[in-house]
Amino acid sequence: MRLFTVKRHIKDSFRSLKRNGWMSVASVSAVTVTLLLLGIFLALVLNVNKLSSEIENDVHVRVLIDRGTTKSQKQHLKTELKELKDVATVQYSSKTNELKKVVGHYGSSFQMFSGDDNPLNDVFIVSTTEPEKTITVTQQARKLKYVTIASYGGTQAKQLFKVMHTIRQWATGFTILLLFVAVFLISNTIRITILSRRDEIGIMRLVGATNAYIRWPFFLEGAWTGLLGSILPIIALDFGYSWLYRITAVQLTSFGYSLAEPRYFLFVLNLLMIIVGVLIGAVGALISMRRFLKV
Amino acid sequence: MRLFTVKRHIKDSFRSLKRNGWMSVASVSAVTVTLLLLGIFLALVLNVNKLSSEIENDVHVRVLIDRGTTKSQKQHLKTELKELKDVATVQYSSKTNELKKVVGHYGSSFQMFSGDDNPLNDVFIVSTTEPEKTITVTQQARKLKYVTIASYGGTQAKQLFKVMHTIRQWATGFTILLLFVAVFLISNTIRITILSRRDEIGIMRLVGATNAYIRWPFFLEGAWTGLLGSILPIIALDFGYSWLYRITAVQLTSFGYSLAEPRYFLFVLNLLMIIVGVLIGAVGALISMRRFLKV
Amino acid sequence: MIQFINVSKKYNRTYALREINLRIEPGEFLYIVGPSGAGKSTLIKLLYRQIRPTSGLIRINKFNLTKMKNRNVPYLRRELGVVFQDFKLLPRLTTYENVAYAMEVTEKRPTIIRNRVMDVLNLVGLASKSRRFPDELSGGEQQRVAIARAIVNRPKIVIADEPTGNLDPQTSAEIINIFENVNRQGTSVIMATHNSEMVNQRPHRLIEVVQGQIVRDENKGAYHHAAIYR
Amino acid sequence: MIQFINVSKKYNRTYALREINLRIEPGEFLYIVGPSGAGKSTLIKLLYRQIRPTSGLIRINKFNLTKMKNRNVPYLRRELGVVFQDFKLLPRLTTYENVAYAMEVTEKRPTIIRNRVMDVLNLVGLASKSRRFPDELSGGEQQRVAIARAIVNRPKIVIADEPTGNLDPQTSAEIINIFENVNRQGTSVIMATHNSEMVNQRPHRLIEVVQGQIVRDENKGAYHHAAIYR
Ligand SMILES: Nc1ncnc2c1ncn2[C@@H]1O[C@H](COP(=O)(O)OP(=O)(O)OP(=O)(O)O)[C@@H](O)[C@H]1O
Ligand SMILES: Nc1ncnc2c1ncn2[C@@H]1O[C@H](COP(=O)(O)OP(=O)(O)OP(=O)(O)O)[C@@H](O)[C@H]1O
Ligand SMILES: [Mg+2]
Ligand SMILES: [Mg+2]
Repeated sequence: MRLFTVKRHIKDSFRSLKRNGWMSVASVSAVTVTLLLLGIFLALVLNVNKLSSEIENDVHVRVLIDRGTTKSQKQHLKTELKELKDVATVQYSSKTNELKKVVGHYGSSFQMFSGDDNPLNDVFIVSTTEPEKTITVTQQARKLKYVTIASYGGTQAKQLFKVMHTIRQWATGFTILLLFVAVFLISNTIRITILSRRDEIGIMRLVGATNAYIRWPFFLEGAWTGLLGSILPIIALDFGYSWLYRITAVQLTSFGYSLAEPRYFLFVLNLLMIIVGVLIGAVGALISMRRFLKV
Repeated sequence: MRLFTVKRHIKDSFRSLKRNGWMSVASVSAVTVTLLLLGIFLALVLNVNKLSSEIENDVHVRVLIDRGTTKSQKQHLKTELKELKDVATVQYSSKTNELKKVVGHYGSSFQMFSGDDNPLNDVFIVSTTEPEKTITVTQQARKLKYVTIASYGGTQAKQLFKVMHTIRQWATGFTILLLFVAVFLISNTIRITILSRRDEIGIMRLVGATNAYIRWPFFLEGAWTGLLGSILPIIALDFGYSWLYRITAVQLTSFGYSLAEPRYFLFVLNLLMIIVGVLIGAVGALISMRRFLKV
Repeated sequence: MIQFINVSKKYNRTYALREINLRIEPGEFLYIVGPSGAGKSTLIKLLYRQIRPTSGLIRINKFNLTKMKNRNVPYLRRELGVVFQDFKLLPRLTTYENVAYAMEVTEKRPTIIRNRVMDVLNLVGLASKSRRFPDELSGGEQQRVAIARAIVNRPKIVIADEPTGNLDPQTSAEIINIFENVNRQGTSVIMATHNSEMVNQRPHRLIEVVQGQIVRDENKGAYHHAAIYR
Repeated sequence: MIQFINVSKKYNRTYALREINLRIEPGEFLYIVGPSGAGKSTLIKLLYRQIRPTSGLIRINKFNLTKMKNRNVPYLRRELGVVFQDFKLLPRLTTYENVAYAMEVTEKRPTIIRNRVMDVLNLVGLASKSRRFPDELSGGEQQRVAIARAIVNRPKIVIADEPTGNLDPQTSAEIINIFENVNRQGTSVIMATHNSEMVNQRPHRLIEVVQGQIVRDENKGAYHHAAIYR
């Protein structure tokens, strides 16, 4: 293709976008709304996924230390625990500290056990690199010296894994659905606009334009439509998310969680929105035209 | 309007729907996909709301009974508790039973306290008519005789309320957003199809048709488009949801929860989808035409 | 009665019509001739109020077109039957339906419509093509559908913009016969045309428009262009 | 050279053309006349392969239209310049752009296009209206844009379907002059027309189509219809 033909196609596509007036506005705004929905939903789903992983990661192995274990023995145990496969961190919690937690959960009737009456053990709280590894780590920890017992919450933790797994499955399923819906709605809009221009395409064929020549401007116009349609939702999402990130930071941190850090997260999301918009706009145009290029 | 004119409008609207061929298919399928998304999402949100309420309802007031209270005294306390405002149910849990729960949560180091060593109290577990009432009920219970202490989980319960509240807020916000998106996308599709028929409307005006006369068939055609577009998503949702309800019944019941019962729930959802489809289809057509009825 | 008083029509910066004064009595037969782009169609579009004049006054019977509200325009148009230069058939309606539509909008009874539509289709020789869509008709056939639609309501005024441009002389003669019959029953006929043969052999009042102005208004005027094809 | 061998075209159940045999040599000037609905446009649509014949063979120069693949059709059409009966202008392009488009598709250089387009617009008298959109032009002006587009590529064959239907005699004469000039430079011209005056005063080879069949093929044929308007 000659350079001036390339220029012509680009010029033609802009001209057509401009002169189609309300039709262009309508299809750009359809893309806008669809991508806005997709963007907000993706941001939500990705954070739900992140949060559910973090919640899973809150499942720890509790290693009860034999009563009467000395400080250096504890240190030794800690090192051993750290050297186990899949162990991420090991934290110490004294029995006094543990009693406080019990009182927090079960009321002050336990207050009487303070000091030497405290029936609880000192504890190492071991977190694993992956939530699913807690089980094997627990089994390995049980075999170590100075360990009374090691547990990870048993059925409760298993249920939590299950719930979180279900949530993520649903979120993923819904994301795929929404992606399909977005693709369909955008390409369907493009299809209607091209359907309404079939006479035009027919005339182009009649005056000797090849199919390739006709296709290019429509292809580009579809791409611009997608591109223009992704501007507003990207701006809205970027500002909205950054704002949300800021105002929820304090609250969520108090739970020990946080939303995905905006910078990289938004970059990926924006890229995805542009790609969906431009690709579906352009390819949708090509596919919709096929039928009218036969005469 | 004469009867034969009414018939004419109806006939014209069907004829136009048929003869617009692919354009009709495209707009009906846009409605279909939009309503499918809306339906699935509404089903999800309504169930999330239901579940979150049920989880909130799991917050109870724990009334610790003084050690050494006799059976008949306990019976008296139970009656008193039941008579408190906003109390729904009162359940008894012996200290042996309570200890089992503690062992379940905190490991077997508590096993040694079985029998008379058990440091725990017998407990009445009081559930309130509304989760928010737990606080006042707790305060009232504290004043009763034989009550060591009454508590509702304090900050923990408050946090749960907050989390559930946040989830419901988000779900509601997202529902409203999706409703707007659905309305916009459907009316936008209708707008594009009408935009592509502006010449037709112009000719109708030129041969002496009044605006009202022109509007009716377009209005009806919009309504049929919405109606046709709601058939598939309704079928899909009804079957899909009933199926989901059946397969999740066992699993969820084990947690003590359940999805909304399909019969009434689906009826409301279906009605909503039809209303959105038909109303937006018909009204969207009217609004989109306005501009072309001026010459 | 149709009356134009000092009517001008400007598109952007150029005048399509300039200070037109014209009076057409009920029952008249009027040719409008003039070169391409002279303003004939503009004058006709003003008559059925597709466009409004830039200045001046237009009256048709009881209607004052300059002051008329948009919502009353349909009632004006029902007194007119118009053959548009580009036909303006509804593409998704058949021949029959296109003609019937113009009657349906006036809320006539179905049986009356059925008979009358088949009558006019017979008149223009298209009864056998009543179920065809416009894009399944030849150019001349489309033009005749447009003519049938213009006369189907027995309007008080028939306005035809180049109604024989796509018709052979034989068919054109049949069409002018139809218009003259309609005219004999008291309907005014206003026809913009380039068909010099027709104008010369069936003389009627003729106005010639050149560059937006009426340069000639003769009672049995002829189309002057003496053998320009030489 | 154009050749039709036993060509028939059937729409649904009715024949629009029946067993047509025709041979047109390079450089010929051919009128096609006949009543409305006779099959003239059908014959022309077959030439630029908007439609395919039901049976028979059509050849144009090196192209066999009956066997031709869809993707080669544009190259046939570039050797033809066609004036469509309904103009077929692109509604969202200006006069200039409509004419230029036919050149752009052949990937000519911008400077060449600019000069040539303005030349042909001058030729048809529309240079001053080059920035108008089709719906801002009169019927005759639109028709002249279509004519300009048909000749802009200096095609080997010019095909015109009723190219003077919306033109006054003066402008029609200018247009036939253009076609004759083009023809003198070796281009074949095929013109379907109802303009009897033109056919009779500028005689060329003439074929008459009636009910889908060629009933007459004369070298300097005249349009017979002797004063039918009487
Ligand atoms: N919408 C418009 N915008 C700008 N100019 C216009 C518009 N419509 C018509 N014109 C111009 O007004 C002039 C008169 O147009 P009109 O259609 O009345 O001509 P006409 O006499 O009907 O010609 P023809 O015989 O070719 O149909 C022409 O020069 C035309 O270019
Ligand atoms: N797509 C179609 N489907 C069915 N019939 C058609 C179709 N196109 C044309 N015809 C019929 O074929 C016949 C020939 O049509 P054609 O357009 O060739 O006539 P024509 O000679 O050009 O007439 P005119 O002078 O009115 O333009 C007509 O009777 C017409 O009704
Ligand atoms: Mg005109
Ligand atoms: Mg024809």
